[in-house]
Amino acid sequence: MLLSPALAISAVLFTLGVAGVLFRRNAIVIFMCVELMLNAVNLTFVALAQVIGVGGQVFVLFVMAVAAAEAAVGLSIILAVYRHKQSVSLQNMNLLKDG
Amino acid sequence: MFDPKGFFWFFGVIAMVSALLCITRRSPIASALWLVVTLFSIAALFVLLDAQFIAVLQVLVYAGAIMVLFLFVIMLLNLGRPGPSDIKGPLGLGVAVLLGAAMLFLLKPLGSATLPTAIQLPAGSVAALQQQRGIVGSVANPLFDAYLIPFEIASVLLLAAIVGAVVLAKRKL
Amino acid sequence: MRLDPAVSHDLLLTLLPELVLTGWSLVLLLFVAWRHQTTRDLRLTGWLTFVALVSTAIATWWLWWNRASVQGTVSMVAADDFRWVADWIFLGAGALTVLVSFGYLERERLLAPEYYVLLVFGVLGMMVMAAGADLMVIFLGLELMSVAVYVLTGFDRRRARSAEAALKYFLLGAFASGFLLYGIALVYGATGTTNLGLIGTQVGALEASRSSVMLLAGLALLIVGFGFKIAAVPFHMWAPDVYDGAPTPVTGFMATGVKAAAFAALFRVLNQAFGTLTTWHDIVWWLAVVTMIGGNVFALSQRSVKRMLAYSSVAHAGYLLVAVSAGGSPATSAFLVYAIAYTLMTVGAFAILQAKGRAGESDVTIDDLSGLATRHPWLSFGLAVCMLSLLGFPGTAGFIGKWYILIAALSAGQNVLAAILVLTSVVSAGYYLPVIMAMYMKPEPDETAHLDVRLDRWGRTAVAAVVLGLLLFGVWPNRLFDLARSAGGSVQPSSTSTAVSPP
Amino acid sequence: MTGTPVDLIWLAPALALLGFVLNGTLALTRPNTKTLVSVIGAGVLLAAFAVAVVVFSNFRSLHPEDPVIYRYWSWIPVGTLQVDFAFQVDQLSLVMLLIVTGVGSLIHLFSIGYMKEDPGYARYFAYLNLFVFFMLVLVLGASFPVMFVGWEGVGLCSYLLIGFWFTDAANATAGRKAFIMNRIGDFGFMVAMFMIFWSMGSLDFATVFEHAPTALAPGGAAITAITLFLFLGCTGKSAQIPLYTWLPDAMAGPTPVSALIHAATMVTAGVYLVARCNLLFAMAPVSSAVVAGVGALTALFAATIALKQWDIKRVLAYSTVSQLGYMFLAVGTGAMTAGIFHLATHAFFKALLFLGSGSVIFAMHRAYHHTHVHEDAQDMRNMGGLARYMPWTAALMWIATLAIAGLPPLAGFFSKDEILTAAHARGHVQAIWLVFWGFGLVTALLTAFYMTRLMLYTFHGPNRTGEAERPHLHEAPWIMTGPLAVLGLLTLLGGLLNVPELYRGSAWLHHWLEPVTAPGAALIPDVHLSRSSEWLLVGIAVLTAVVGVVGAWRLLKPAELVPAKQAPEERGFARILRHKWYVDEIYDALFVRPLMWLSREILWKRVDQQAIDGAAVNGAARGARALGWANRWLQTGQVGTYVAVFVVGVLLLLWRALG
Amino acid sequence: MYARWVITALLIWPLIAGAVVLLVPGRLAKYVALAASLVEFAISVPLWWTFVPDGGMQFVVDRPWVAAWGIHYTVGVDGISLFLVLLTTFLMPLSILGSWSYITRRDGGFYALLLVLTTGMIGVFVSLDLFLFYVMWEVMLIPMYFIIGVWGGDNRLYAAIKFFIYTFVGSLLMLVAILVLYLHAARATGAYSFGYAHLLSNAKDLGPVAWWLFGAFFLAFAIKVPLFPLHTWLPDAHVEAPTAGSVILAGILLKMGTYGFLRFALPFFPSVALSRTVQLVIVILSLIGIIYGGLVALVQPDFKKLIAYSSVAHLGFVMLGIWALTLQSVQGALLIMINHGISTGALFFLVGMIYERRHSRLIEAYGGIARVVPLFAGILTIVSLSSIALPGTNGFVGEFLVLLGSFRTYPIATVLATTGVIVAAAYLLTALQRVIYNPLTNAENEKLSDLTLRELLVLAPLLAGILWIGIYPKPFLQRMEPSAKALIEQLRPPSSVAGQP
Repeated sequence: MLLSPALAISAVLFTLGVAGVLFRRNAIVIFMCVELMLNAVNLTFVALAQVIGVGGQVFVLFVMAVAAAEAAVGLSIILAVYRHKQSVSLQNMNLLKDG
Repeated sequence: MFDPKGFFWFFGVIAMVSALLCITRRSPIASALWLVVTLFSIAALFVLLDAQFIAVLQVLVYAGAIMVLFLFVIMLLNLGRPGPSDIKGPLGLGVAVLLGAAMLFLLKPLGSATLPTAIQLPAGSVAALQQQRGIVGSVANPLFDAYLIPFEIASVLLLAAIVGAVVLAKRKL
Repeated sequence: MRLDPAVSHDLLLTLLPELVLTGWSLVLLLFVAWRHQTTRDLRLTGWLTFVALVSTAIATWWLWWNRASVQGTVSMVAADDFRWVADWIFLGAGALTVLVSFGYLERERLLAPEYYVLLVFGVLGMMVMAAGADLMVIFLGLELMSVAVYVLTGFDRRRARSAEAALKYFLLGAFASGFLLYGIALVYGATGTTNLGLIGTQVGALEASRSSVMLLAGLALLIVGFGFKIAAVPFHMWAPDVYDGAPTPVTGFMATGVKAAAFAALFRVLNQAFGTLTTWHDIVWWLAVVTMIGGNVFALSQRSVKRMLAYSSVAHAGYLLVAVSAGGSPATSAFLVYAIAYTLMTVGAFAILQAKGRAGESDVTIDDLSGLATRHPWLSFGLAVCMLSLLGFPGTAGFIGKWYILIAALSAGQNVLAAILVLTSVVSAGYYLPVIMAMYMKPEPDETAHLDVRLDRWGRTAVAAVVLGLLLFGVWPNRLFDLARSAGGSVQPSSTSTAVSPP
Repeated sequence: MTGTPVDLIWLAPALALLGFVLNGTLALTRPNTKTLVSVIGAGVLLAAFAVAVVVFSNFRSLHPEDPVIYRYWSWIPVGTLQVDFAFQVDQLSLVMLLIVTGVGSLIHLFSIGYMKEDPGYARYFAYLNLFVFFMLVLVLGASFPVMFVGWEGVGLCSYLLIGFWFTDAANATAGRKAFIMNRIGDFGFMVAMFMIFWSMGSLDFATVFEHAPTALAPGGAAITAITLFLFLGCTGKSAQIPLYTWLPDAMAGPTPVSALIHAATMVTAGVYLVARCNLLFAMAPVSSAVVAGVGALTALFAATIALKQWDIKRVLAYSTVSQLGYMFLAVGTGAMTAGIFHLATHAFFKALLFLGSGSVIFAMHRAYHHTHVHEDAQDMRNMGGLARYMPWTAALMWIATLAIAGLPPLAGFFSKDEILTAAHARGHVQAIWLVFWGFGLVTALLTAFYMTRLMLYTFHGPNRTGEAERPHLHEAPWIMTGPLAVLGLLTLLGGLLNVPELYRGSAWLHHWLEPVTAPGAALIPDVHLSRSSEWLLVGIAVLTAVVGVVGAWRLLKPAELVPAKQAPEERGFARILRHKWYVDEIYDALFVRPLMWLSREILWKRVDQQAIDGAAVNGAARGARALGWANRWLQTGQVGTYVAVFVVGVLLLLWRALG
Repeated sequence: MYARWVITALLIWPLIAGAVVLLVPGRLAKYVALAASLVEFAISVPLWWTFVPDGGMQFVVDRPWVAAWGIHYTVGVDGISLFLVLLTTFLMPLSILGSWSYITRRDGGFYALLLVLTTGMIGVFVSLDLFLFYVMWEVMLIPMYFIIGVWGGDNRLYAAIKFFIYTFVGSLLMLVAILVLYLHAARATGAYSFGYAHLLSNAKDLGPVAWWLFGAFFLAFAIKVPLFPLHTWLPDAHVEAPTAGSVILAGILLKMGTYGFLRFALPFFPSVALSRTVQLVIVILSLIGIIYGGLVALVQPDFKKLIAYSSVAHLGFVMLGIWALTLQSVQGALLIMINHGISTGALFFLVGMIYERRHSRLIEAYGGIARVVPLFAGILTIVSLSSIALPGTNGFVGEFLVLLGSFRTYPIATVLATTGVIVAAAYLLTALQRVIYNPLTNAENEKLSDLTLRELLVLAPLLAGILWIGIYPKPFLQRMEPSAKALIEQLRPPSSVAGQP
């Protein structure tokens, strides 16, 4: 049974993704960390699919589609922001705030 | 005898280590490349989990297409060298470690989770299905049957993403 | 009309509204590809969109009229009154957004007709979310909606604020999607399925044996995922910034449609899949409390009207979470009534705000509205009605909605929650009333202060419709109640019977 | 008793009310009218007096044992509380009716002359008529609440008339003080009414007195409380310790007002009330002792103050307080007739004294007015030798002085003597009354002394008014001296009302009042003094009076007085007396100032503004707003923060779900 | 026939009239509004004769509104609400006439709001459906909020929002309580209805929840009354409001609180309301109100604030009377509610009139003006005397009844409360002295003009009311008695009905 190690590894990967989002400032890298989180979830899906049925694998397919769509939109948003700020560091994203 | 568990842990550790490197490398390009390593390792894990088709897609779509897109944007924006503010200082590190550790702690029971026995699993395991329909077919067939609706929605989603990307990227508004 | 999803003809009928709208989106795409130069093209696209939304509403109405329902328990989409009513909310929000966008896009020189295409995709995503009877569909619907709204947020990309808002929304949205997805995966693992009905059966069976870590963690993460979209505290922090930066009609659309869709999905998921579980009531209880308190208290210190409205939308998410926490059919009905009222008043408020401000309206403070009533009595009246409705004042639809939520909470025995709801509503008077006070009770700073306040004909039409609707539903909510009641009853798990359900 | 002229009783107050309405209208519409106002003002009073006489004579001829009650309308009917607006005609109310309308008429006439030059002439008569109306309601009311209408109504008129010259802040303040002090008394009256109602089920005099002996245990706590609260009302209205301080200040009003309200009628209302409720007081021996004791103490205390006052009206005011003390000593002793008798004679001679002093002040004022000097027209140090200029006034006032001093055969002699005898007699049963008697005797001495002093300083010795003014000093017009003469006559003959059996008199008043006083008298120990001891007491009293008068005449040297402006400040004990034992100052320091300080500094500023409004209300608002402001530390626009908060939320949710 | 439409007409007519007032040109607004309010008054007057004092609800109209929820349009009056309705219709024309020259801008809006306010206030008094009651309770809030906020004094914004939020806190918790009652009744009977009678008969067996529900009602009503320490909105609102606003605020709005206690809080939760603890709390708070209100009024520099604090004191008497639950005290409380409307209303009119001339509400700005404006001074004196309950005026009858009745239930408290009459005399007479008496020092006051005919027209009916109720209150007491009796018998078993010695 590979389920338990798969779930464990995927939880670690997910946590690493979250930690990356927390740790980084570069929008692109943060986005990559989010992709890491999605992949961790994919691992869970696939591991579960092995036991439960093919539905999990199908879900992974859709996640990939979603990831692709998000990548397209996300990167163009990053481009749009870069045009304004010449930077993709979130530190510089401070036009919008309370006060 | 082939021991999937050993291999599984091997690739698993690679995935985790490279993921760690991915989030800690200063240079975005290094991060991206380490992420690619992670993705490859995960693809290997997929193979070990009887999802060969998904593994292939993982390599093609993720490691291939998506990551290339990332690298492309990084290069385009000339962000190859680490910026001064790419990673946070000790405070950020502390927060990340603390919260990450807490999350791991909370998710720990998942590592030992077993499937509830009460669940009546759908007939036939994945392996059996693959025997029956082939590796691709076992995933592809349901797409046009049980998962037709999500499949169509995904197509609209991609269409919307295209439109969105075009709108955002086009020169004139 | 019983529809069997296995039969393709029936399947198409089940998806009729979505198909109609998808079809329209393709038409629009073609039209946009052909005509995208002048403001006239923009206007034409807008009207086409309006027609598209209306015709979709009619299609929805047709299904409602024929009492369409899905045969069998296993289906990717549901066909019930809840879905139709929710669809009308999204379509209504979309249509109102179209009406107020005409003037805005032209004024801000956002001459890209793709705006409307994305709006349609957004509405479509919402409809999919409300229709989804499978986590997979709901997830995809959510992503479809999100992608469209991400882009709409950054649509005014010449303004740095708009782009920044889009980036924040996108990054945090994707991040939250990860949690949602993880939650789905865990629920899938715990129950072996992503179908809501089947999950419900499994959960019912599980409960007898033992609670599963996977299921509970999955549930929590699901709530996190939806909690982000509805801007529940502490997942709300994007909302003020993003609402602030987005073009104002988009903000209105986001505050109403996106929130309503996420709530619709949340209601369906929690009630149909986890109806027999009690854990989430407690989780949502806390979420509701902190959201109500947070949203209202944070809104108090805002000077910018737009940010104030953003926090106010957080607070309203809290009120709706009260209904979620209460659970059951009256709560679902209450949600629908509230969502309708909330959509009307929020769109109205943002529409009037956009008449006053320029370039995203970030800088319109409450004091800037001083003396508006003397120059623009009708606009002021409209905004006053919207504010009172947001406050939940009797005679407006906002009151009816709040009233229904209170009934739901109280009949579920959530007396404390109800008390917190009303007390935080009192706090909200502290920021809604200053708007009215500024308009009516403060003098105009100078003669020219409100010279450039202008709302075009269609914007005015939208505001008028909103105000009439608010007042009508406030005084005569009978039809609304009937509709909500039948719709509310339709998302219940078949296994459970509702203990106390008011008429 | 329908069908007899007694039915006309309503006419008396109605006439006074009519006068008020007409004069009030004139005051607002044509403030300068004089003649019409005089005709109305005095006319209604004379008419009311005529009514009173007619009613009295008819009543006398019928002489019913029970009071005659006229119910006009149902006033406050709630459940078992049925208060009718009803008048009660009986022997006691008729005596009061006659005094009020009779003396009132004379004072109204006097006022025509006294107030002639005043710009508020019409207003004055309106108030005066209104006062008479309320006074009549007070004495005629057939129940406690109706009496209370008059009770507070006269207080109101007193307030209005004291502050009649309101542009002087002191006058307005004096009026207010009078009203508030009276209100303290009224508080007692009200509480007494509540107790009476809940113990006897009614507030009508007739019913209450009928039920009292059965409903309440004599000497019990309930009846004692009721009577003590009633007496608190009396101390306010009748200026007894501790609420007497308003009366001397009330002299700020026009002098005829002092005569009518603050000497002859209103201030005696308390005596009337005790007499009316004689049964209740008789049932409560403790209360009776309190009444008598307070009366005796007030009599003595006020008399000491009167010794050193320079203001002619103030001397009279303290004298009034002192004499009212006598009356309370009488009614407290159970000698109701003596009390009422003294009330009547006091009405005559004190009205005479006040009007006489009014005449003097009038003359002084006119004299100063001619020379445009702003000297105090009421200070005796500015007078002296006035007998030369106004002989009539001097002579008449001498009669009154001797009467009040208690020299036979003037009115005051009989009444005062009766009181002292009664007190002494009661002393045979309860020794404390001997103390009261002693107080009374000393008071008599002091009274004779200070009254003689007043006369001496005012009318005799050298004149200190001033050279320029002297030619302008002369007697007042006949409209003023006329009433004085009538009052002088009454003072001379008033004693005839109730010549005791000791002098082979008929004790007419005593027998007349018997139907009213009998129930109470039955409960009081009846002590008969021997004829010899009665004579002895009379001898002591007369001797005291003579000693007082002669002592003053011999001791005081009017020739050594200097005008007020040059007068040195007194020293020692005289100074304490001059400053009225500093009672006003003590009250001020003990009650008024602390209360105002408490209200302003603590209740309003601390509690209301700071604690409730500041801390609680605005504090809550500010607190909420501050929380909102604090949010800006989180809502910094930094996605990193948002993510961190988000993750914390996720962890909490997970923990909640799994835990 | 009249009985069928009168209350509905009273509710709808002001709304129609208000709309018309908004539409006519601004300078005509006040005439139209005055006419409309007179019509309203005329409609209400026959209630006086047609009302049959039998203790029950009359002129009842019952129509479904949101039938599915058991929400009905149910209205009716009994001896308790009759006079409050009449007081409302009586004060409205006077308020409009009294605002004639005070309101100089946005006339139309002002008069329209006054008319809408009329509907809200009458609605509160006649509602026999708790949903309707709640709606009306809130509806009157908005016009008042605008009246204070738009036409008020310098600090009007603060006062307006304070007024609003204070009221809102209470009313929203009351809403929750109403809903709990509603659901409780529904659980017990299976019938969903907000009807007063339905909820009343099913408010039993609530257990400890009753305490919370009573608490919610208590808060809502106590704020409105206002009971110490929830009173601080009142001085601000009174001071800042324009004359008509103050008049209505004091005259009618405060009565909604005491009315609420009588109509809802007491009958619904008798076991809680009459428990020792609650009795103690209420009596103590009323006493504090009476004495504290009076003492604070004593030191107010602002005449309107003084009247405001005096209202706190007066309403303290009402609360004491209600809780004493004897026939005398309850009727007295009802009478004070009317009296206070008349007397305090008149006081506010008078202050408003002098304010129009001198633009100052400070007591020290005046002094000695009785000489310049004798008519004003005279009327002010009479009204003040009524306010300090001089016998012969209306104030006395009410306070006397309350105190007399309360003495049976709470003897010590009543004795303490009676000291309130001393304090009342102290603060009002002091103010009176400083305004109309004393030397006239301020030259500006020399030129004051006395009351005009219009102002006299405003005050004359109030003066007539003061004397009428003072001298012949029987018609009022008669009409209240059966309802008061019914209320008391409902709350206390007949064997121990107080008021029957």
